[in-house]
Amino acid sequence: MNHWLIAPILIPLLGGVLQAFMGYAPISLRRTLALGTTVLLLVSTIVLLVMADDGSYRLYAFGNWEPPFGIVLVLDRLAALMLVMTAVLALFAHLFSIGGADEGNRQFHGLFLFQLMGLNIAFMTGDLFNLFVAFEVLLIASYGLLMHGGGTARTVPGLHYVVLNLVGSAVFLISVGMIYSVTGTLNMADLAVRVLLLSGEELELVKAGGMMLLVVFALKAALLPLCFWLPKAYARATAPVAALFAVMTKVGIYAILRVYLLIFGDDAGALANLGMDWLFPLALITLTMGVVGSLGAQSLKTLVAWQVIISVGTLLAPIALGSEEGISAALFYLLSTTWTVAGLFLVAELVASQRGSALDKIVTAPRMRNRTLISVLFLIGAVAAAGLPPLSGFFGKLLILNSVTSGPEMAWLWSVLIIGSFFTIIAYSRAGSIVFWRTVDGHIEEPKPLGGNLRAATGALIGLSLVIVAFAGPINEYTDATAAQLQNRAAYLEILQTPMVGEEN
Amino acid sequence: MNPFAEYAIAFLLLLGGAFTLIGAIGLARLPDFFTRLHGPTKATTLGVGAIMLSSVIYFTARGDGIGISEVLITVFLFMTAPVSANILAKAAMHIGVKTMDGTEGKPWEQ
Amino acid sequence: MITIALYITIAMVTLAALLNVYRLIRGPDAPDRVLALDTLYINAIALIILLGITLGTRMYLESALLIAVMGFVGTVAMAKYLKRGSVIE
Amino acid sequence: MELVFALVIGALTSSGVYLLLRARTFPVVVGLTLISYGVNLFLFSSGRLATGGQPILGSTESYSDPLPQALVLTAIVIGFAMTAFVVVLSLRNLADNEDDHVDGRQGERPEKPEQKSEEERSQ
Amino acid sequence: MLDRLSFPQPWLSLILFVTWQFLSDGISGGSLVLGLILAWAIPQMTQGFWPERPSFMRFWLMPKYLARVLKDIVIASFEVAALIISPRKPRPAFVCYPLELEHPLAISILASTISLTPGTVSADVSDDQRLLLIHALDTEDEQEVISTIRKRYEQPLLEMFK
Amino acid sequence: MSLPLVVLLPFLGAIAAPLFAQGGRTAIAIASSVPALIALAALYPNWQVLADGGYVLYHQEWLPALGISLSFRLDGLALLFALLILVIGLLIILYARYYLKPKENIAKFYALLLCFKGSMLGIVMSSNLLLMLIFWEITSLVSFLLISYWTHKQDARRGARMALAVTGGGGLALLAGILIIGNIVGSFELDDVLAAGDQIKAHAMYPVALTLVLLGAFTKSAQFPFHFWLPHAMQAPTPVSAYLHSATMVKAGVFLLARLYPALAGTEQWFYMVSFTGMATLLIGAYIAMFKHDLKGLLAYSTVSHLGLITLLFGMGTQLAAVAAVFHVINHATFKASLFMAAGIIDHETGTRDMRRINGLWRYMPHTATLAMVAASSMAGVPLLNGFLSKEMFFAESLELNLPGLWAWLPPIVATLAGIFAVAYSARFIHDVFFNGKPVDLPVYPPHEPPRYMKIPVEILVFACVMVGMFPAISVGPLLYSAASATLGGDVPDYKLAVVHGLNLPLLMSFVAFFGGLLMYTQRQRFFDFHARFKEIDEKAVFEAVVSRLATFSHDLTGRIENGSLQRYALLLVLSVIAVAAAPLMNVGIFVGELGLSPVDLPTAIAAGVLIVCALLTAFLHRERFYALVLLSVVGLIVALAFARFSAPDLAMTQLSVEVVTIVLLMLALFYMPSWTPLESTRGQRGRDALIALVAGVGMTLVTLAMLTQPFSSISDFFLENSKTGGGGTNVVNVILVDFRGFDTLGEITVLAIAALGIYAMLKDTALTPPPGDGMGHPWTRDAHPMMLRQIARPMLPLALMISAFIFLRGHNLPGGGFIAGLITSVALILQYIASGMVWTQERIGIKYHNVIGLGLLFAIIAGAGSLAFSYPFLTSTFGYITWPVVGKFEVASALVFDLGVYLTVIGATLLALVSIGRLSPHSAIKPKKEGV
Ligand code: NA
Ligand code: NA
Repeated sequence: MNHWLIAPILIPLLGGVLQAFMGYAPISLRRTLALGTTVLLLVSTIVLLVMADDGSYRLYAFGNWEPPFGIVLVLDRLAALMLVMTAVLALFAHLFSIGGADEGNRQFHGLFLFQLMGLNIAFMTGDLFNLFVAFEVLLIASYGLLMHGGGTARTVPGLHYVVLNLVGSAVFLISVGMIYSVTGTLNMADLAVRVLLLSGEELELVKAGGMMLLVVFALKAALLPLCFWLPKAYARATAPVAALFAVMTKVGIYAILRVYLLIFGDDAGALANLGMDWLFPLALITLTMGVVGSLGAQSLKTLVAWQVIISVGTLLAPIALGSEEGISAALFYLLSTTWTVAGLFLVAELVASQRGSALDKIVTAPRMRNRTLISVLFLIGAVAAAGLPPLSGFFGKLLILNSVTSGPEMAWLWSVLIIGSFFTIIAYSRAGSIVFWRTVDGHIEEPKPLGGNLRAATGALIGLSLVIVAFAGPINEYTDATAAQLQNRAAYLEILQTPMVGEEN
Repeated sequence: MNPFAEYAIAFLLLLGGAFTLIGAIGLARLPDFFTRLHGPTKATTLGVGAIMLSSVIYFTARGDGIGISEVLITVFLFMTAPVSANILAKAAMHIGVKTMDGTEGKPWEQ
Repeated sequence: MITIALYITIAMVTLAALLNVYRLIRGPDAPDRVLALDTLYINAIALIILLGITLGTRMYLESALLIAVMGFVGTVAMAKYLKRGSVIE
Repeated sequence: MELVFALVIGALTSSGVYLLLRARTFPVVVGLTLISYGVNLFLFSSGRLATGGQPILGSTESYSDPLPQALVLTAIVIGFAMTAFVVVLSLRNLADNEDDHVDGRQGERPEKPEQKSEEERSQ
Repeated sequence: MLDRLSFPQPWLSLILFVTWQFLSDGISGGSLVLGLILAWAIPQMTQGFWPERPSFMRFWLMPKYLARVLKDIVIASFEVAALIISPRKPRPAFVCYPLELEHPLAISILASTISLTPGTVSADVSDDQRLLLIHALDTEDEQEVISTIRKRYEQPLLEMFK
Repeated sequence: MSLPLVVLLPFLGAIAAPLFAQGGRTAIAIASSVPALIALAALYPNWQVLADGGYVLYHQEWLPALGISLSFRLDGLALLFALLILVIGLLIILYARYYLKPKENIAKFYALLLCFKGSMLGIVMSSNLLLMLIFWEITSLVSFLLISYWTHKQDARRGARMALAVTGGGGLALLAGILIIGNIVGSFELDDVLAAGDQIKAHAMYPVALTLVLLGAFTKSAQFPFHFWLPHAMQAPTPVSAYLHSATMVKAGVFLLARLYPALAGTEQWFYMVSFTGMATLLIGAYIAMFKHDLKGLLAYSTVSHLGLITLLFGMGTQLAAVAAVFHVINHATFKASLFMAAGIIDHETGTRDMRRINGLWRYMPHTATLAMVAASSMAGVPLLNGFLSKEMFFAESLELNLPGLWAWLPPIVATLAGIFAVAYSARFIHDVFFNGKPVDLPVYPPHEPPRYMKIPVEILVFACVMVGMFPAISVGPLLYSAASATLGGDVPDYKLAVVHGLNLPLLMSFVAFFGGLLMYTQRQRFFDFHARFKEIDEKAVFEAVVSRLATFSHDLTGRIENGSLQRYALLLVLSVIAVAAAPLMNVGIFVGELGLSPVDLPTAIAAGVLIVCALLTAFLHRERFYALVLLSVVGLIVALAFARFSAPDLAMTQLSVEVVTIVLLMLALFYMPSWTPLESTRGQRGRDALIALVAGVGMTLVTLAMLTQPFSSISDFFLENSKTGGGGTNVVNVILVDFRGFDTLGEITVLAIAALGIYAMLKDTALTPPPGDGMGHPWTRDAHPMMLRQIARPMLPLALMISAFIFLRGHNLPGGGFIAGLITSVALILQYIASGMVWTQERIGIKYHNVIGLGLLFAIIAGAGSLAFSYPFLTSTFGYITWPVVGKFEVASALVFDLGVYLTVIGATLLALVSIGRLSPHSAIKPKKEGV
């Protein structure tokens, strides 16, 4: 068994525990150790990515108990992609936080690392209940992070976020109960095998459970009508937290990809493509809602928060259609949009830090400091987010457009995506020109200097949209291979045959 | 099972049940909070104590070894019931719950 | 004989619990409700013990012990809340 | 037995959902607690109901399904952590907004007044 | 150094040790060793939580006292039961009982005894710990209540906590 | 390799040019010219291939999945445009060197200009439609930045946004069109697309694709009704207007028409859409141009009109018309760019562009005036100038259109009418600016000639106008031929480039236009009066109003939907769950499955009844909060009893302990909250909520019933079989928790730990004012720690610790374990806090709960990681039996260490959470330390 597989979980866990012990250590030490942990995590995920690229499934059986009895981690291309994407994002968000956002609360780094741990478990686990536990780990850490930073603005949205997710968790457990009560198992691969044997009432129970699970994932993913907790919560979170949260909705999307392709995929007999007919129209409406929200946004952070919703709709539409090309396209776009949105949250924070009391509001204010740098970063981010050439967002959207070939779905997806892009351009150009160009005379009190950390972190995340373009070919090859792997259910099921340690030969 | 044990068990069970019920009747029937306080503090405690004892005898008689947990529970109940009553009485006096007509003396100001 | 006595006892304790619930709902004051709850906890101990005797197992004795401990702490906390407001200060 | 158990879960769900839809933090928290009781019982019962079948080896002849019990134990503890957090969050809400609404009637500083300086209206 | 290895509350340790033997499934080498460890370790950890331990106490008087209380509980329980069931209205009274005991633990034991014995509940102890407020369920004569308590319970306790 | 280099060079230049900013404006101008010079040199060797009717292709795979390749193609058409872009670009660089003021950021200007140049070259040289689209959209973006170069000017910003919205939006339509074409053809390579013209035109999606492509072309080339952005883009610095809005970017649209001509043209749809759009634009642009007082405004509408002319020519669908269109592209670029530059000079020298103030400049700047007048004459279509030639061809083609009936008259009439207008506004440009009396109140007075070098670009362009006008065949013949050939896909019709083709109908039309125009100009006041009767629409204001309305509308709509009410969000969530679960559940006919119902015993039924009653009462009486808590406790207690009743002793114990901690927690919180909830909801709301709650409850009941009565088998037999042999314990639930599914447990204690740390962090600087007394008007009692309670709490702690130890140690084999033991210890300590207070207890505990939590997690991790040393997976447990003297045989299990971790974490987390709340109390002497960095 390959012990690298637990590295992305153990590294942040140990880092987090260390932080819990070090509450009263000097901040420089805590920062160094925390950042070191994130770097180590990134290294480990890259190792996993390289391993996963051979296209095989790797299994890690906790306690050396074979599946379906014990909990297993499964590494495949999709998991590796999510891990690396998250680790890269985390590294820069973390770097940004060291610019001062981590002050005022000794638990920040610990919570940050625990959140990564939860995310990584979610991406790797092959067990339905363990996925619930992973969700809880990442959620509870996110609750803490969301409230980080003092002030009263984030309390109410935080409360909404927490309560809704608690209900979501309850629904998750009910779904697990329904599914277990019929299939008697929790391992995803085993479930995929067992759902084929169902009929009658049992089938309907699993169907209902599966649909409720979809609601849970849709809540995490912020799919309409379950998306309204997001904009205010994200807009008011501390910038590096908001940046990290860019990946949170993606967990829901990941879960839909993983669970629905494996258990309720094309080959699932009576349960094939469960719920996908709901998902497609909702995704398009979500996208539309996101565009409306971004047009009406009155601060940059709110604008970016609605961009998260736009991304969700954009991602789930092709996933709902379920073609291999569509999934590959969605994965490509996923990578792009996650980093871009995160970068834009950081840009918005830079704006807020340099504009005195106007913060990041889309209003006229005295000319901000460091305008050139920040406006260039915003421009790049906005172009990538709106999906204009030549940045990564364009290629993502292009892949998505290209992945549907005919029929009414194509008409709908194209119209909504393209018209949505148009209005997004309007929203960004309006916001950008007001914030960066339209100035009045006035004095801004000396802002905090833009530290190297802040510049580097923001620049790097925004710059990733260029990197993605530069490596668009290889990345697309990878996502193609990932989509193909995801569609090949039979290969995943072979993990059930993996020998345990001591059983080889 | 030893018939003597059986009789003891049955007797203790019924005694415990009766006391528990009487305590509950007291709680339900008596006219004010302070009189109601008497029911649970002893009748119920005693009733549960009797049932515990029957359990001890039952399992001991079955040869499952000496059951001490029940004794521990009983001791614990006897230790805590007066404190519960005390602190509840204090709360009641604080709130100023009404005493029944004809009560001699007065509760203290809290 | 034990079985009959057991059933009668269970019936009595269950009835007692019902009476406790009656008092709990009836009130009229908060201390009455807490008192009823406390009594209900003690009745629950009896029920668990009776369950253990019925099933012939001692697996549930520790649950009874825990009810005793937890019921007490719960009652104390509630009573303290009623007169002091802050349970831990 | 099954019907009684099902009714219990239904009642817990109903009460919980009703409270969840109230306008203040406290009933919402109580509602969440009720829901989680219901959910725990439900998950527990996914291994079916058994009397005297505690999964302690040697204590009985046939055992009830131990897995849902372990899951529920995990769920209870996680639920406790979550409840604690949400309780504290509602305290924070109380501290920050001086009342405990969650229905949007307060706590939100209105964003409207700042609209005036929009570019479009400046002329 | 050796202080740290001692048993700060020997009686407590003893009680813990004995209880442990009962809790364990029969007395064995393992239970003895473990009991000893716990009987030593737990008081070590918790001694700070029991600062006002009685410095002197005649423990051997305790069983006699307990027996008397138990007897009273059983006998008087029937009286109360009868009262509860009978349709007669009780004649309750609040009685102020002047305490002679001084040690808080002793007062607590007395108050508990009063509560456990039927017909009376200790409702409160005054701030200066000189007075005990007792609620009597059904009495005509307050003085009788006071003198009974004094004689049957407080005197033995005064003996014990001398 | 030279083709991608040509496109890439300007971008490299854009990066490099600013590096020369130190060297002054001339240095940076020279540096910025280098890419174009190299590019010209690089293009030169290809000329022979093109002249022979061939083309040069460069192909490099990029994203095969998308069909995007790095394909470049140099043919006549591309060369023609590339030359325009490069040559005029060079002139613009020179011109801008003098145009921009010294304090303005010329580096940024040149960098953007070079970016624009590169992307424009990309459009014309791409041989892959998607690649072209990428460049297409970059030109929109860069032009956005160029138009708003003077960011402090509101009009510039607005004009830029409008241009971006229209051209960028058109680009998106074009994208869709290209994708459809690509789908039809199966390739985005230009060669394939051009070769598949018939296939495309026959396809059902052709009309859609055509419409979308034309949307792209028309928006970019400012065709009616999308023409409005162009005049407002004139807020850009004049070099930008001259370059983007006359010579290059607006030509991208007509370039696209030319490029895709073989693939899309030749159908009725093409004809009607393109030619009528062109006609409308031609006429409307020319008409409006007459009334513009702004010099650049006049030129802008003139440009619109000329673009309409070119479009109309492409729309006609005849080969000759296409040739004329290509020819007019060249001519218009030369005269219009020079006119813009002249206008810029005038603006520069007089400080205004208002023709009502600018008069009689001939006296002040005769040199510039001469150049402008020649160029304007070309614009008017005066013979011997290049504008005349293509216009004649246009007139001729307008007569050739085969429209039915009287409609056949329409094109020539429109053409002539537009010609009249063109002459009129050209005359105005000449007369009104250079003659017509004296200047009125010029901001800069007196004006004089601009710097020498600023005029050179104008001179060159005007020279080109004249050369082409007089010697068309020599000067532009080969270039036009190869461009036309590339446009038409090979077969170029016979056409003659001559100054005059003899007396014919087109010449007559020219005459009519010329004198009609002059006449019109002399009668201008009437027309002005006539025109003034119509209210002029300010498109920019409309656009801004629309965007602003859109923003406000969106904001209001968003605010109405996302109204900040948890009730609504929760309602949506609950309804979603009900909705998705309903359909499958409807299919379940009978909810009682195969197993049927088993009998219920009386105590269970009564307990269930009590639970149900209390649960419902909690909901209905929730406004009395303390009462609700008491009821909740009953529910919790019965749930615990249910666990015991149905064979789950571990769960019963866990539930009991968690329950009491939860209640304590709720009471801690309730202290600060109102003890009553006022009635705020309406009867209707409550009814609705009750109904939804009922549906949810009934649903859960049915699901539970269906579930409980289905036969069942699970993986649990494995656990029962292996618990003792593989996990070393007989309490299967505990073995699952610490061994089979230990990873869940690790996650779970992590959750607990994080929750506690989060709570601590959240509360550390929270200040709450508790009410002075309970809700009924009683002040709080002074007696915080009743004596009896304190006395009982003392012995309780050691006792509870022993019970904890007992429960902990037996947990692997009997009900119990780390969780429950941890909770018992916690509750015992909580009792100390309740009985004796925060300060007292904290002093005696003396450990930081953070460290307890950390230690707990660490134990769990270490227990799990031990197996790694033996290369077994994480959390592989081991156990063994050891025999010691006295002690005897006992079991040692690594799972016990894991459980110890659980135990510690539970204690640390529970207490940290509760103590964090307790510290808020005003009575607590332990105040959170203000946390620094
Ligand atoms: Na004039
Ligand atoms: Na093992």
